[in-house]
Order: sequence, then structure tokens, then C-alpha cells
Amino acid sequence: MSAPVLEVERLVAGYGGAVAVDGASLSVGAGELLAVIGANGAGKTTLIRAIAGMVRPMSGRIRHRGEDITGWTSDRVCERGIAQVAEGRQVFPSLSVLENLRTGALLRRSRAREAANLERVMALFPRLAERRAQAAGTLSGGEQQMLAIARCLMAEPELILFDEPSLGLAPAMVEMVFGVVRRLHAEGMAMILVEQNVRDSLEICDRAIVLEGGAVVAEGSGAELLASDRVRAAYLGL
Amino acid sequence: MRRGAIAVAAFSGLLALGPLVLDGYLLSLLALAFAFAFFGAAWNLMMGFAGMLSIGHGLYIGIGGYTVAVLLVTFGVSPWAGLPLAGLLCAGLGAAIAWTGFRFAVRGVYFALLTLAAAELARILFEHWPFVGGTGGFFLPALPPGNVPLLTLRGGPEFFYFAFLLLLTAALVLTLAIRHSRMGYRLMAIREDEDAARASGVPVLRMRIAAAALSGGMTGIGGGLFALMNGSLFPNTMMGVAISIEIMIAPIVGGLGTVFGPAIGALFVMPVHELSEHLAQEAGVFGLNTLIYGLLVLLVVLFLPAGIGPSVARLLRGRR
Amino acid sequence: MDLVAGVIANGVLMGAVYALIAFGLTIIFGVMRVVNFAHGEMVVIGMYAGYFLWAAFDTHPLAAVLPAAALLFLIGYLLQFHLVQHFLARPAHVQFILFIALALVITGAHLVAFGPNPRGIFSLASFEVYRIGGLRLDAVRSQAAAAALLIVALLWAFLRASRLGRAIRAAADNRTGAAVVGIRIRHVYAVTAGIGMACAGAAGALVAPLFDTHPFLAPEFTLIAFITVILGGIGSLPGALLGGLLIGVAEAAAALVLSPSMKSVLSYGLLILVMLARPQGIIGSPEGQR
Amino acid sequence: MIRITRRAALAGAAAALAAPATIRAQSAPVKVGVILPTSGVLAVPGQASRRGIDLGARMIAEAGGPRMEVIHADTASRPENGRVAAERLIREGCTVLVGAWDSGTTISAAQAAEPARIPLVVNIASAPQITEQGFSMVFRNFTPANVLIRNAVERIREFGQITGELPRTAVLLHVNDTFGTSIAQAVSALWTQLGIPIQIVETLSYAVTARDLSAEVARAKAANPELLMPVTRVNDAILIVREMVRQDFVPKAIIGPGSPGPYEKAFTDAVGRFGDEYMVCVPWHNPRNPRTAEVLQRFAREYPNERFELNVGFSFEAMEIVADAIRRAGSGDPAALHAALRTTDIQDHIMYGGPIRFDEKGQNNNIGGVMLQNQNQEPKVVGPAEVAEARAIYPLTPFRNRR
Repeated sequence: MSAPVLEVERLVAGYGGAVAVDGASLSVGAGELLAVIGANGAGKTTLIRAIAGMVRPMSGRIRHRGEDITGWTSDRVCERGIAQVAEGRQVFPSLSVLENLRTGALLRRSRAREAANLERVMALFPRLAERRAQAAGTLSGGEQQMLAIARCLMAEPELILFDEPSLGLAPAMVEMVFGVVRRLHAEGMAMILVEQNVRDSLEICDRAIVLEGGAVVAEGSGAELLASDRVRAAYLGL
Repeated sequence: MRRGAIAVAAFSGLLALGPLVLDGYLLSLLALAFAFAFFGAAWNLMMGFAGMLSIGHGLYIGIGGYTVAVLLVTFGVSPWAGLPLAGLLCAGLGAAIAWTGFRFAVRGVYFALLTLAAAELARILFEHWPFVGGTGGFFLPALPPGNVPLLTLRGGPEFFYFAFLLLLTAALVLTLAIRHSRMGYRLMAIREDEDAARASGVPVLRMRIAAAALSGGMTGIGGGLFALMNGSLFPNTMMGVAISIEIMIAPIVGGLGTVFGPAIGALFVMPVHELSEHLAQEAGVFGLNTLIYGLLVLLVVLFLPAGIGPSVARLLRGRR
Repeated sequence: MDLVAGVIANGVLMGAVYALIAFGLTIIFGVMRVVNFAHGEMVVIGMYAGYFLWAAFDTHPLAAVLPAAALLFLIGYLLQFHLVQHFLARPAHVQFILFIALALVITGAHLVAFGPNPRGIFSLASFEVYRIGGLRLDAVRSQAAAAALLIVALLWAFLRASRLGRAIRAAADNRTGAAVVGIRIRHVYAVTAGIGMACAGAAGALVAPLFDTHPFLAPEFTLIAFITVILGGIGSLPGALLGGLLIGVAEAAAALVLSPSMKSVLSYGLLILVMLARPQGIIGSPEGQR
Repeated sequence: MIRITRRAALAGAAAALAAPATIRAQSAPVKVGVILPTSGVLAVPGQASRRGIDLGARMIAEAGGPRMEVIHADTASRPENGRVAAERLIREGCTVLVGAWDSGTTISAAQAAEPARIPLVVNIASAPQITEQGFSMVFRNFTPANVLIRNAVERIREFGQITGELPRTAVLLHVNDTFGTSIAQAVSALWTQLGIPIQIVETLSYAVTARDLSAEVARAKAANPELLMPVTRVNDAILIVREMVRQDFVPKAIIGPGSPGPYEKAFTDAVGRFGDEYMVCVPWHNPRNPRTAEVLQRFAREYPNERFELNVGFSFEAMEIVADAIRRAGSGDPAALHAALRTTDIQDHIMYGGPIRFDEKGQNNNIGGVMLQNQNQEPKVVGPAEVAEARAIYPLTPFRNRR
């Protein structure tokens, strides 16, 4: 197996004095889709934010393609091709759809191919093409999620960190989001998917980890975890 | 509460002995420091406890000062009556401004600018009002020989030392009482999260008006005494932007929202003022005092984020 | 009639310069949510830059605009990057005192370095007038206004069309979002502060031939910038322009009909009225009022 | 009118400077406390005053005057500091105080001086109230606003006699600060009382912080007066002249009654020849007194970039008054100094006017006022005739002819 895209080793991170991620380790291989499941407050979002450089780890190591990127700021992490579809979508409400997309291409890594990428994501999300001049704040939740994903793709990432992409969306839109994730996976994109929609994410992932109290308590393929009694009881309500 | 009361008693008791060892200069310097500590404590009630940033507290100093001075000189009314009247008038003004701000949902920076605009409007109006001397100023007569300070509420350094110390002590006691009262908790709830406070049944409007009225009234009384000490009043120096800003520095440097913050701040700021002025004179470099003063304030906000007071308290506790 | 037209025209010209000052204040607030209470001091630094360039090289007053803006950009960038950045998460009153302290330091430094004496630029150019019919437009003011409007227009275009401009607007709109897309927030903030203070500096260089430079001018500029910004809507750039023109004209009109010394009554009155009736400013969005 | 003969002047100078040996023999110098706003918004006149104090102290010492030690205190232009500064100086052993430039600070300092029985020699402060509040320790060697205007009116009347005509209409344009307001009030009170045949067609006031006076000047121009009477500080005087040039507003004369500003170096530097022929009526040094010339030369040597104007002059003179009192008192005892100050009678002094004497309220009523006109960017005395050093130019040369 080739070297993993991302390795996280005994990561500890949190806010102020509170520790949210407590010694979690994981790795994502090239083209691999890793699902992260866990209850509210298990440390999923903090894990994502620490990898993305938005929370400074207290200890532990994060490596990207073998290089230590622990404690790097978010802009440097983005520049390496680790992009984020953040919780709450985080679009720029008063900027137009087009301008939002172009903020995704501010990075040096993809700047030069902005026009081509724009065409690509517009083709992927025709809805956005229709509304390109509209302020992002006026879009529906689902459309904003499309925008967040499209914006992330503008950076030509090789690893995407999805943080609750289906949260608060109508069922049709949840469907759409999973469709996009599946499609990106099929195209060979490495991804970490944090979802409260446990069944769907376990079904599409290559591998999954279960986070409890900030630590990894279970790991395995999606099918293995779907079969595990513990996961079924705790996260699938069966 | 009990420890706080002991601290206030110790603080004021110790300072009351001041005149035994201090000369006129130090007494008048300390009187000025107490005056600013008092203004700071009054301002702190609004900002530190209720979270209402007022950058126009000069309004109350000015209105309080002019009320007392005009009553005394033009109408022959003793400051004994003038000071309470000034307090009432300024309490009313404070309440009116708080009400206006609340009624029209003027918050945060906007509320601060509302207070500033009110103070500036008052200043300009006073500058054009011949009855109070306009920009020409309003002057108090010199004290006759044989003046009895307790009668006229005017006197030498010793009198103003005690007068402002008394006011300051009263303000500290009041702050302490409020801090541990239901009103205090309600005010702090408003400061922390106004919407949450309202949701949990705090009468936000009433609390804010109460805090502003109390703060304005206290400042007005202090302003009256300040005018009696200065002997002359000018709209610009009594209610200009400069004095409004000056009175905020001590409480913030000392520790906002704490009982002793304003007093500690003023007792720190005054000597800094004085020493830097000395230094500037020695060096013959005018303006050095402003520079040093600004740098020290900068250092305090940079390195003692909660103010000097809490840091001193932590140090004292650490020793024990 | 000429009197009224001339006074109002001058008001419009001054308004354009106020707008530039206010533009600087509002962009800093709009992006970082801090209120630069030392804004007037930045204008005064720009004025000194203008004065000393003139004194040393006898340059045309407009020639000082770029160097003054560059100097203030640098000051703004460094201040934001190394000092103000640490105060972004602190409460408003602490930020307020930080800027007050900065203002004191700058005023003190000016007084120490340059003394209290007003420094006037004496150049024949500053007495020129343009005649349009019966209207006499003062040349320095007209040039200052034109330059101010040009700068505002260029900045507006920069914010709309450039990559960095987009990053600034994105950071203003949603800070987390900006971090998500990999914008270097600290750098972008510092650039924003640099631009905001450069506006003040450029305005300072523009007014140096009009008002004589001395250390104590600053509070007036800060106040006028505030009123302008609140009138137009805090954080709104077109609002700053509108507010500036409004204040310029209102003050001119007040000087005509009231006693001139009462003219700021009108500004403050207008300010209170707008705050009570339309707190988001005349054309600001409610979004701005945070 | 007061006339000073050359002989009297010389005799006076000798008397003032030749201190008796008894004083010089005393060991401890008399400590003189000086309170001035050397920083803050009043720093310009505060520092100018300080130059006068320092020069006075040096020249008195060199001439063998009584030994004095000057201790300075800065008020940072805040009135409440006047009292603290006075208390501090008194503690440091000062037995006489000089100060405090602005009226508020002066009152504040007087309140400390009064109970301590330490005399306060007021160098500058023009509010009439200062000597009307019943302070017994205050001695003011400066004209209150009403006297300033009385002198100014006298000069304007004389001016009419010299030029053969007086302007018929005037606009009074004054700064709305403590000083400007007192002057404006005095003008309106005295104008008709003294029978000045000039009709004031409009009175305009502007804020001291004014940034732009175009509208004010436009209004003044619209009233079309023959005489413009600006009462200003230096910054606004500059703004007014610039606006007058731009708006091509050329009255027959510009005379600022009692106004500071145009004689300051900042003014002539900023407006150059456009500031020429601008007149002000102010208390000023007597250019015909040989001692004045000596002081002026010395000042020019020590402060080559500054101008000797009235802040410097009256502060210099305050030191001479103090030195004279010390000499006559024979000690630094405040009570003796107070008694000596009461009987001050200095015939020869550098500022124009009669002998320096203080009335029972502590006011010197003999201070004269001159008419100054800027010529070639220097203020020149053009009246009264007995001290004039140049002829007044009238009417005003249009600005467009000066480019």
C-alpha cells in the first residue's frame, strides 16, 4: 500500500482548557473515504478543525504525505490540498455565488486554473450556475451546501474534510450531498466524512472510525461497523 | 461580601489618616485621584456591571458642576442643597438617555456614540448660553477668610481630600452592596448576555435605567464637588470629550467590573501623570508626559488584560 | 445666491475628503469589527508627512498623497499584525482604551518631535481658485476632493475586482469561512488595517495645505469620521461616501443659517436622529450593526 | 497719555537691575514657581511663555539681580491641575508663583495660593473675573478683555485720524472660546459707549476647533463690510486669510481688536505676504525702549526660530516684577513679597504702557495697547504715534496684486 495521504497520531486538541480530542489516531490512504462517527461532543468537529489548522493541537502529530503539518495555520494547510466543507457551510452571505466560488481559488495551488475549475463545478452544480449573480445569503440551505462543496473543489484538493454536510437539509438535498460524495469518491478523491447520518456514511465509506470522548474506540470497514452490535446500539438505534 | 466590606473599611480608614503625614500638595493630588476614582466607580456601575459603554460621562460632570455653581453664585443656594439637586438632575438625564437607547434599540458602539453625542450637544449649547457664561466661563468667588468648609463645602486640600474620600468610600460601599444584591446579579446577567437575561425574566429596561440613573447621579454629585474644587467652569473642560475619556482610563486600567478597580486605577494613573510631568520638565521635553502616559496605559492593556486590580489581588492571594 | 451656491459647493468638496477619512474607518470596522479611535491621529500623521515633504522638496501638495498613504499603510499593517490582532477577541471597551492609548502615544510623539506650533504649507497654489460662472471653487479643495473620490473609487474597484480585495470582503463577511478557504486572515486583516489607515493618511496629505498641521487636531477628525460612518451605515463603503457628503453639506448649510459655531450641533443632531430612527445608517444593512 | 522719557527709562533700568548687595549676599535663592500649560492644547502659548520666563530669569541673574530659582510645573492644559501644581510648588518652597496663562487654571492655582498666602503673579489670563473674585494674592500684569478692547478702540479711533477716514461698516468674526467670547462681549458693550462711528453689520462666531472657515468668510464677505474685525487664535487667522484670498474678499482694512494670532510666526510663515497689512490691537512691547531692543536681540540669539511676541513679553515682565518685589522686600518671605508687590511701581519696563502698579484688586491698569500691522511678514507697531516704528498702510492692497 502506498504512503497514506494523512496520518494523525495521538492527537490532543480542544478550546481553552477543555480537551475535546484526546489521543485520537487515524490515517487516510489515497482515494480513501474515511467516515468518522460519534455522538455529539465526541470531538468530531474539533478533530476536523485541528487537521484543517483552525485549532492548534496541544500534542500529537499530523502528517500530510509524510510531512509534519502539526500546528500549521489553515492557509498553509489549504495550500497543501487539504480542503474543508465546514460545519454550517460557512459561505460568504453578502458575496455573490460566483464571488464565493472565486474565493475558493485564492490559493496558489489552483489559482492559474480558476476558469477551468469554475466551468467544472458549474457543470457539476447547474443550480449554482443559474444563480451565479445572486448573493449567497439568499440561497436555500441545500444550495448553500452545494456552494460550499463547489467552493472547496475550486481549490483542487486531494483530501476533503466534510463536517456534517447533510445537517439540517431536506431529504432530497441529503440525497444530493451523498450523491456528490459518492461521485467524488468514484473519481478517486480522498475524504474524511463526519456525519450524524451514520448508516448512509457507513454504507459508502471504505473505512470508518468511532470516536468517543475524543478517542478512537472502534475502527474497521463500513460493513464491519454496520455489523457491530455496539455501533448498531449506540448510533443506529437498533 | 464580608471580606469586601473589611477591605473597604481598611482602605478608607487607612486613607483617612492621610492628612497626618501628607502635605498640601499630596493631599490635593490625592483629592484629584479620589475624584477620578469616584467618577470611575460611577462610570463602572454602568459599564462594568451593566455593560453599557458610556463615552460621554462628561455630560454629568458638567451638568452637575454647573448646577451647583449656578445655584451657589447666581441664586445663593448652598452646595448642601445644590449637590443633591445636581445628583437628581443627572440621575434623570442618565435615565432618559438609557431609556432612549433602549427604546430605540441602540446598542454597543451605537449606544456609546449616543452618550458622546448627548455630551457634545450639551457642551455646544452651554457654550452658547450667556446665562452660564458661555465659553467665557463661570467663576466662583474666592473664599473669604474664616471660611468654614463644612458650611460652604469649599476649602483647602484637606477638605477636598476628605470630601472626595468620603464620596469614594460611599461609592465603594454602594458598589459592593450592589454587586452582591439581586440587582447586581441581574445587571451582570445583562452584561453577559442581554437576550438570555431577558429570557430568564430580568427586567432589562428597568435594570438599565436604574444603573444609568445611579451612575449619572453619582457623577453629577462628583461633578458638583469638582466644580467647587476648581473654582471655575468652562463647558469644554467640564463636559468635553477629553474629560469623558479621561475618567474611563482609571477603571479600565484598574479592573473593569470590580469593586476596587476604579480606585486602584486612579491611584496608579495619578502618580504616573505626575511623575511623567516631572520627568518631562526635568528633561525639558514637552509632550514627553503624554507619551509616557500613553505608553503605560498601552502596557497595562497589553499585559494585564483584566486590569491592575485583579492582578494585585491574585498576587496577594498567591502570597498567602 | 452665489453665497449659498459657493458655500454648498465647498461643503460638497470637504464632504468628499471626510468621506475618504470615513472610508478608512468603516473598512477597518467592517472587516475586523474594531473601531479605530485613533483614526484622527492617523490623519495627522499624514498631514505631517505632507507638510515635511513640501518643506523639504517644495512638492505640489498632491504629490504627498502617495508617500503619506504608503507610510500609513505600513503603520496600519504593523499595528494590526503585531498589536491590534491580539485584541480582536477582547471586549469593545478594552479595544477602545487600546486605541485611546495609541492616540495618546501618537499625540505625545508629535508634540515631542515637532513641537506644538502649527505648520502651514505656504504655496501660491493653495490660494488658487477655479471660476465656474459666478462660482468660485477653491483649487486645493477641489483637487483634494477629486483625489479623495478617485482614491475611494480605486479602492472600491480593488475590493471588487482583485484577488486580495475579494479575500478582504470574504474575511469581512464570514471569518470562519475565510479560514476554511485558506485565506491568510492575519495578513488580510493587516492589509485591511493598512488600507484603512492609508485612507486617513492620504486624506491627511490632502488637507495639509488647507488646515495647518499641529498635534492636537486629531480628535476633531476622529469625531467627524464617526459621525460620517454612523450616518452612512457602519461598515458600508457607499454609506461612508454618502455620509461624508451629507456632513459636508449639512455643516456648510448650518454655517449659513445658524451661528457658525453652532454648526456641529447639526451634525450631532443628525447623528442622534439617524441612530434612533435608522440605526443601520442611511444605506447600511442591519447586518452591519453588530 | 503716558510718556516715557529716555532719561526716566534709563534710570528705571538701572534701579531695576542694580540689586543691593544685601540681597546678593543672602545664601538661599528665592524659589519662584512657574505654572504653565507647556503640553496639551495650549502648548503653543504655554511654551512661548516659558521662553519669556527663562530668558527673564537668565537676564536678571546676569545683571546681578536677586537670586532666584525657577521651578516649572506643567498643567497639561487642564484647569484642575492648576491647584495641584501650585500646591506642589509651594511644597517645594516657592514663595511666589507666576502663571498660569489660561483663566481656568489661574483661578484653580489662585485657590491654592490664597490660603497659603503665597502671591501669584498672573502673566497672562484675560477673563475679567480673575481680579473680581476677591482673591488677595493675585497680581495681574495683563489686560482683562474689557481693557484690551478699550485700548483697541482707542487705537482704531487714532487710526482714523491718521488715515483721514474710518471704515463705516464692520463685521466682527470671532472664535467662540473663552478669550474670543470675552472680547466679543467687550466689543459689543464698549462700541456704542465709546462712540465709535463704525457700524457693526454682522457678528459671526465659529468654534475653536473649526477646520474650515470658508462659509464663515463667505458670510462676512456677503455683508460687504469696509472693515473686518477677526478675533482669532493663530490657526483660524491663517484659515481666514487663505479664504479671503481665495474668495477675493478685500475690505479696506482688517483689524483684530485684542486678537492674538497674526503676530505669531506660524501665521506669517503660513500665509506669507498675504498676511501683510493685517492689523491687530494688542498689548505689546515698546519698540522705542532701548531695553526692549536689548531683550529682543538677546531673544533672537537664543531662540533664532521663534518670535518675541506678547506671551514671551508678558512672561518676561512677570519675572521682572517678581525680581523687583524680591529686591524691595529684601527677602523671599511671602508676606514681605506680597507687601512689596502691592507697592510695585516699575517705571521702565519693556511692555508698552505706564508704570506697573497694582490696584487693590491686584490689577495693573496701566498696560497700553498698540496697533500692530504685519509688514514684510513682521509685526510692526503703527500706533500710537509715540511708539510707532512704521507707518500704517491703508487701505488694504488687494490680494490679487500680491501674487
